[in-house]
Amino acid sequence: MSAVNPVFQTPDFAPASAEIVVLAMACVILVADLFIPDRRRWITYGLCMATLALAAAATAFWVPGGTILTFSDTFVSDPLSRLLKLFTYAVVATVFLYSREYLRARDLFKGEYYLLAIFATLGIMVMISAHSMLSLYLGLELMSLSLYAMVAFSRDDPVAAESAMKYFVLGAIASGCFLFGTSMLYGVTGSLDLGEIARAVTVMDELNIHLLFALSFILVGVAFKFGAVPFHMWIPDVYHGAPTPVTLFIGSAAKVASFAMLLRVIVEGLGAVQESWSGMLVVLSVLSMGLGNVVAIAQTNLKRMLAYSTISHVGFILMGVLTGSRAGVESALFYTLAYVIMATAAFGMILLLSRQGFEADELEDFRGLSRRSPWFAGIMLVTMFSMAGVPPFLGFWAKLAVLWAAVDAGMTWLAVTGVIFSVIGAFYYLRVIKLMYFDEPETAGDIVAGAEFRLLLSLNGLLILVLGIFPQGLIALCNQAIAF
Amino acid sequence: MELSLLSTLIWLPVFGGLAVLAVGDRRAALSRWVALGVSVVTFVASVPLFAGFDRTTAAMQFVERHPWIERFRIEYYLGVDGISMPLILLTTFVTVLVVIAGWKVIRERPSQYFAAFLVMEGLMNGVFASLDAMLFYVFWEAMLIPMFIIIGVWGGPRRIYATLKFFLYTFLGSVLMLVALIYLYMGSGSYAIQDFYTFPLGMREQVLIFIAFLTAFAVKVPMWPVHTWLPDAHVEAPTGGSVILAAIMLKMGGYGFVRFSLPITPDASMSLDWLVLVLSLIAVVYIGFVALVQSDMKKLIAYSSIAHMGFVTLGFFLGFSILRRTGGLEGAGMGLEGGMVQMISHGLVSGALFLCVGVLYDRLHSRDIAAYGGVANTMPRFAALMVFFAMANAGLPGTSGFVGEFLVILASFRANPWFAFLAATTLVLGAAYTLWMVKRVVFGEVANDGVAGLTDIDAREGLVLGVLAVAVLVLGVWPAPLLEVMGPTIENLLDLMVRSKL
Amino acid sequence: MIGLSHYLTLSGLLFALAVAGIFLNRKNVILLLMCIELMLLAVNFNFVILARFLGDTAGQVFVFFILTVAAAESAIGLAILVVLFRSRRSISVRELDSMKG
Amino acid sequence: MMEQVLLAIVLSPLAAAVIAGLFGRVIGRAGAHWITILGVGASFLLSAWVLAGLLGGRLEPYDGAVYTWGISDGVRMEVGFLIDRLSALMMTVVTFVSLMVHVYTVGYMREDPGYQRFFSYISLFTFAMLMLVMANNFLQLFFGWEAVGVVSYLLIGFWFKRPTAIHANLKAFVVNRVGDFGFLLGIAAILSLAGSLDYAEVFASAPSWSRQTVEVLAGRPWDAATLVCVLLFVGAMGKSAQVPLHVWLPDSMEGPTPISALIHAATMVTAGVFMVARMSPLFELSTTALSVVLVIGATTAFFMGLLGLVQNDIKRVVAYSTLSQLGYMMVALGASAYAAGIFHLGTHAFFKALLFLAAGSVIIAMHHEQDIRKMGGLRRYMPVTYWTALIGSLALIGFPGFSGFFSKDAIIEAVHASAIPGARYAYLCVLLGVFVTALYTFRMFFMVFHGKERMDEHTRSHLKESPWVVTLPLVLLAIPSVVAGWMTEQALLFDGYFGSSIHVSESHDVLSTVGEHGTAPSAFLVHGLSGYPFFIAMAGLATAWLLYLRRPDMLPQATARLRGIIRLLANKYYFDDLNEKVIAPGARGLGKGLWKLGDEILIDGLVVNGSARMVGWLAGVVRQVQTGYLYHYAFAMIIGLALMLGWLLMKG
Amino acid sequence: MIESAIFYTFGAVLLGAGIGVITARNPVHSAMFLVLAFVTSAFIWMLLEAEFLAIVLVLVYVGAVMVLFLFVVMMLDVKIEQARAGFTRYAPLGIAVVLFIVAMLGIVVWDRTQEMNFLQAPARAAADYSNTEALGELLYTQYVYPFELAAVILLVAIVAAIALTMRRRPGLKVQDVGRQVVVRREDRVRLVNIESEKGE
Repeated sequence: MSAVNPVFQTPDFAPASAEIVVLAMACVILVADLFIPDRRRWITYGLCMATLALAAAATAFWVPGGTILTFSDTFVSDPLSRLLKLFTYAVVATVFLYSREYLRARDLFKGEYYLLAIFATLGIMVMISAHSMLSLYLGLELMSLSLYAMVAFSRDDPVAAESAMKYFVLGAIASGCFLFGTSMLYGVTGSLDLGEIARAVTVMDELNIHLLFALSFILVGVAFKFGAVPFHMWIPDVYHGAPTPVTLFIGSAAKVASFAMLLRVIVEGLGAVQESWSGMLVVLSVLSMGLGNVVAIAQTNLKRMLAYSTISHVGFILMGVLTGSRAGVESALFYTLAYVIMATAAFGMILLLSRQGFEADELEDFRGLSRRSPWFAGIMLVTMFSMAGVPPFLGFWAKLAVLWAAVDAGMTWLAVTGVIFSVIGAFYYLRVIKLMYFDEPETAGDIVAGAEFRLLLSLNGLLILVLGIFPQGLIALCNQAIAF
Repeated sequence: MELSLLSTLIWLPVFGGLAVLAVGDRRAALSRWVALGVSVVTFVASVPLFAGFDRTTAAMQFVERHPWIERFRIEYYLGVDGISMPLILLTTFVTVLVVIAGWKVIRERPSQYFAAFLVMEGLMNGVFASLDAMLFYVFWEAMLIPMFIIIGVWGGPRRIYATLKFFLYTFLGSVLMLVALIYLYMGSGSYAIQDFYTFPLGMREQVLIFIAFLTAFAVKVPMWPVHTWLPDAHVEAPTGGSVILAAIMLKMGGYGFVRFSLPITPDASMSLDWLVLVLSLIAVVYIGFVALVQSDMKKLIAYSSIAHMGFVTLGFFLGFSILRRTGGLEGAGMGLEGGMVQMISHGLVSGALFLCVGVLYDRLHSRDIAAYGGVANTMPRFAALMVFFAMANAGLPGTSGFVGEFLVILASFRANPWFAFLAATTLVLGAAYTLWMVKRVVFGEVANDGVAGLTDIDAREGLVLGVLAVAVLVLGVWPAPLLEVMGPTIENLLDLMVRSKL
Repeated sequence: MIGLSHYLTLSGLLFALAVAGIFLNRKNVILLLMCIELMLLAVNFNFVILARFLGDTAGQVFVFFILTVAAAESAIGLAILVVLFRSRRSISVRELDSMKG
Repeated sequence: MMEQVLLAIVLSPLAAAVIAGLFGRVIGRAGAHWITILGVGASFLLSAWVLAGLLGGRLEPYDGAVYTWGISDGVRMEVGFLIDRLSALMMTVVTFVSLMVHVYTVGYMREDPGYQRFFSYISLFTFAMLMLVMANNFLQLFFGWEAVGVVSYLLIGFWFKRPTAIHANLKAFVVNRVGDFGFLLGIAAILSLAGSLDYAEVFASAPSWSRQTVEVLAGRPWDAATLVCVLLFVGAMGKSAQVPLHVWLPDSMEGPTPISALIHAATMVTAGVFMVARMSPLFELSTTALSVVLVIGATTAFFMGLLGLVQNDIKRVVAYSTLSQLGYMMVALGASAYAAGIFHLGTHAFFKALLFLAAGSVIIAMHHEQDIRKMGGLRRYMPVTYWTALIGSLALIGFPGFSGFFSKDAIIEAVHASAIPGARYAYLCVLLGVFVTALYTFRMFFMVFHGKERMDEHTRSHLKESPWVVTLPLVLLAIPSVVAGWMTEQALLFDGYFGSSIHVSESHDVLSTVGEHGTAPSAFLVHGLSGYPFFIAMAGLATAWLLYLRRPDMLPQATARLRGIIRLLANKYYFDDLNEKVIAPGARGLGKGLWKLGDEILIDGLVVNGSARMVGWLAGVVRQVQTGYLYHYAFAMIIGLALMLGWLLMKG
Repeated sequence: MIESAIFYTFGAVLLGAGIGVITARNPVHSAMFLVLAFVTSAFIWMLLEAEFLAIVLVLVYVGAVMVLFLFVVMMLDVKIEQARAGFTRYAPLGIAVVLFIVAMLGIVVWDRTQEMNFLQAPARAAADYSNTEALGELLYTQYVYPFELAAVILLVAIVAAIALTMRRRPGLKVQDVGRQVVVRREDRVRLVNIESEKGE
């Protein structure tokens, strides 16, 4: 069949050094954890943190700059991937720190949890660096499978199991669709390599039916991971049912992966047929903004509310992407990063307030928080206003960037739709603030949390504020990361 | 980098507010003094703005310009002209009074209360000083946050409904402006407001942008029919909140019209001026009647605010009718100046009236007119001040309330005698609703035991109201300095208003 | 001669059947997992077909990986199923509705 | 020099008012009245000095700005003074009457707890009135105009515990505001036409713009001059209580009597007259406007006089007589006999202040009983009051030789001579008015001072003449009530006293017609004794004498005949009913309707809360889609996929 | 010809098995239908020159995965009698959607058969062509990175499956050799001081 006998050449490992580090460390943890008694589980935790630190060091110092393809072009290392990876490490580390006490209180503080999380992180990294449909798919599955398991990790919790099941089944369908689309794409372009796909579609007829066919199936997969309407149904249930640390992971780090996937396949791979997909994304974007914001209003569970809010934010991210312009992608990237920072803080607050045998995930649990803890109420206030897109917080700049891209692309009406939905959305964020500030507390329970948790959460909140006032650095980073 | 005057006026209160917050409720007394200190220092710091102001030019003064977000070409660009400078002074002035007014009254979380007001002061100064549209928008929106908290935490029984309504209403209004600003940036390549002035726009674009601006500013002013948040917000807000709301926040709508709508979309303003004029006149007449039947003092004053702000928008948009009718612009400047003076004056007068209601509320915990009667018997000094402010509210010559209305009515006659006719109904309606309230609250026999037990205002309250009274009087008797400051800017604005962009 | 269209139609129908199975089934989660397998089979079919018609082995490599992943997926899916069954004593799809709205 | 004097004239009462008002407790009661009396006294002396200077030629008329109030859009708005013979005369009259009232108040308000406040108010009023009179521009005119209104508001409601008083003051202010509404529009019209607010500039440019037309209604162009003058006159109607804006004046009698004398008889209510006279260069440009003035004035003069016939409150009788007399003044203005109007204003100021103060004196003696049916025979107890009241009454009815005679006769003659539309009606009204005036004046006079003593025993036992602070002003006012006419008639009416400050066009110059039969007071007297008015007045007096003194038994018979008319009069032509039962509730009803229906139901209910509810409802519905069932979720995905495919295939 | 015969025969069986999977009342039957589907697929894959994959499919799927399925079905002891309860109610809607998708496929197939056949199969490979070798070469050279990832995925599957399903029953007494070995004296022996009774 293949006339050429491929000669194995040792690939350039340097660009993938971070992945290698993570994988190696994962194996170390896997083995080491066996010999660590439950009392000393913090060692596992520490190893995980060390893994992330090493990976960060690898990404920052060992990975050469510029855009490098390696592993027969299935792996790419470019500024974008480095930014996203570094960001991912930070987010995952934050997630670990936030969830430690929660897990410990619920007897979930196990090596397997951390192992799965590290594997999921690896999956995210693979997706970020994917330059082939194959590596993208494998990264996706690596992450998804770990996440399915993590959702079900709280084994005695029927709700968690239920949400894991839903997540799994729907996720598998989405993967199926994605694969189906990939196969079609493979058929029309004759390659799995994203670079070659991009080259192939440039010369292709815009209305190539097979390409469009492939495109819509792939979009289903991407939209599912992102949680865009109507492929969002899993989000509320999974966010709600999963243990909060897992929700935090899904809501933060996994979003980065979804964004990377969107970017790699749709923008980089199929950028040439932007006209075909932007229309579809417009529909998804409007539906997501609308449904997310509207249904969130009816929620009483904070995790569920945040789930719907995620959906609405996805609508905004899509708004940036669908313009297909550099500014648009850049704004979507910025929005994603901003959203992840905000979501981390929001879920962090839930974790902060949760205690042994008590989940602080109902809206009512935030009642009167400003009396119990003015400082953290303030953090939550900042987060909520930021999510609502009120300046001077980070969320505002994210919205601004996206709207800018939309207007720039001549889609002012879309921008107007977006802002109107964001007004509707503001209502439920305000409701959280209302509960915290305007209502009297029902429980006088103190906040039990370690100093480093408090410190990091404070930093997280302050970051939203500080980046709100000085967003130029982050914006510039995003600008450099998107290089096409 | 040397911190210049405008930056000081913005950041001093903001950080002062944070400092007050840091002092905390446990050391309430200290937090009060810190708050007072910060507000007074800010006010003193704002005086050079007036003293050092060059009255002969329309150019921006005290300009500061640094790049902020280079990617979007957003700048930290501050400056004032004859329109914004008086508003900044008003802000710093009123904030001092609000701090003093809340001195003893606020027992619940005092440090947060004062902090909120100080932060808000900084943000409001920022709104007036921004010359970069996005910086403006940031301040504009950020301001909602402390106000949201103030109404929600220290407000009355229906505070939650009121504050949500307030926030969402204004938020809805302003997001459309955001899109418009972005659109303008696309064209002009900069967020500097003055660059927008010179950037040519087609008619359709102008109309859409104008409508976006109108939504934002009309809600803030508020104009009929998007005014219904105001009575609720005022009624539920604590006294200080009402004062700031009435005195400063409403002004931002008016300020927006002159800073954005008129110069940026002159042709759309010209062709849609009837809309603003009609809504303004409806506000004056319709709201006048509505105010007449209010049984809640704060609600009454809130409605009267709407009616008075109708004069502001009326004055601002008269120019085009004058141009059409007479072919010249004579009188248009008077309308603009009248609107501006009306804003300043309304800030003082309605602020004072809310403080008056606050004084009564602190004693009897009711804002219901029917709960009072014969207050003059037990609180003669207070009664005198309240009657004075009521008169100012009714537009009595010699008080500041007169100046703006007078100028606007004079100008509106040039535009169309019927405008003047409808606008002037405020003379009757304003007098009727204000004085009817005064009659029922202040005059008459002592109505009940509550009123019988009232004590007259103390030195603190007297100071606040007295200072306001003096300000109202001075502005009414001698508005020349204010008009002088505005003159060149208004002329420049007129020039921009009639320069077609098509 | 059997053309590409015949093959693709076959795999397409298989895919459609799998999809239909997923939402027609109200009762049994295991069946859902089976339908997913069916769906992956359809996908694999596609890759195999296209690999043949493209004369490119990469498609087959992909299938190889899909099979691997599918196995892993089944393992995890069944593990979740077991967890679910243990905590609920039921694997009825209809009863998986404790979260809604 | 002149400027400082003028400033001193206005500022000394102001300073006194501020001191008495803010530091009343510190300076005490005596301090308050001394300082205000000194302030107004100084003002009077300086005004008199200015007047004398102008008359004697030592001083030139003055027109200058004190300071610039503001410059807006190139229009200079200033505070400044225009002092000519007209304003100087008004200043003197105002400060004189005010001074008298100050002195009188010392006695009248002795017992009142608000003593200092009262002095502060009346002193403030003097300041405001002076500002009005001395203004050289419309801005300041309007300032004074409103300021006197406010002080009047404060003074009518001086006894703020009385429900009637605070009702009356609100009514007075609001009704006045209706007038001011027109006035302000008039000023706006002037500015838009003349481009200036300065009298001199406006008058100078008036001929050039007066023929312009202003399209008020589509297709109905108005003469600019007419529009301006009618609008200004609306202001005068409010302030000078002309029909139909007269309703506040009778009610204003709720205020203390000195106020009724000062404000509601002598000074403030004549502001309208003064203003029209001041605006003569404008009014002369519009015959239509003059006709309006004439007809309204005449209507007021006669019909308001009629109301005086059925009043039993001593102050109200005087109040209606004031209304009627204001009507006379307006008639004079309408007939272009501005000088006669001002002349009547002056004489009226003296004798009406006198009558009010006399009434006040009676009221003090009667222990604040104001119903004339409970009086009678007071002549014996209060000789000074009696005689001064008699003088006032005779002056009022225009008894030959008294001041009122000259002025009123001049007006009647002027109307007779006038040829503008409505003059005939006006002439009829003023003639009938003479009869009515005599009738109600002497009805009151006889019922108070003559006849049976109808008061109760307790009151009778305490009846005595008022103290000197009360009677002194009476006497001091009685003197000019007698002699003012003699002394000034010729100068004011015919010898061009007013010079350029009043402008009468050739065709309207009725006073010269009047003067044809002689301009000297004696000639006037002779002519008057032979004219209708005299006989009509005598007939009125005689009727009063007959009905109320000689044959009181005839009275019931007469009233029975005129039952219908009397009911109409007793209800004041139903003007109050119209206001209280139609207009005020109508406004409230409209307000309530707009509020409830417009704000609460339509805007808030339907749009604001409606959309919020709508979103909430939508949220509730859409969340139903999230059933929790896996197959529905999958189904949604499949539908999404199907739609995407369908859409693509449409495109493809 | 023979190719067509094989294709149509096995294609029909495949679809039939697919229908069987989704309609069978008993999960065990479904599983068996699925096995059938896999096996027939393997035949067709042979036709497509994917011998290695065909074999892997049978070995891995039928041999391992389906056994796993059956194992779980048996273990969980699912009540089969109600297995189809809600089927009919939603069937119309479901069928409609399926028909929609099929219709679209149909449009593509019938309208655009030409377009569909955008690829022409190259000639069959020579007899000495080894599919396994070709795959193997690619796998270990060009696709070494995905290959490693696949390994990780399998590792994850192992970890996850163990973490989720392995558990100690609460009441079960297990012998923990490690602990027995490291036990110290203090853990087992408690020295108790008993006060002697002090007389009456």
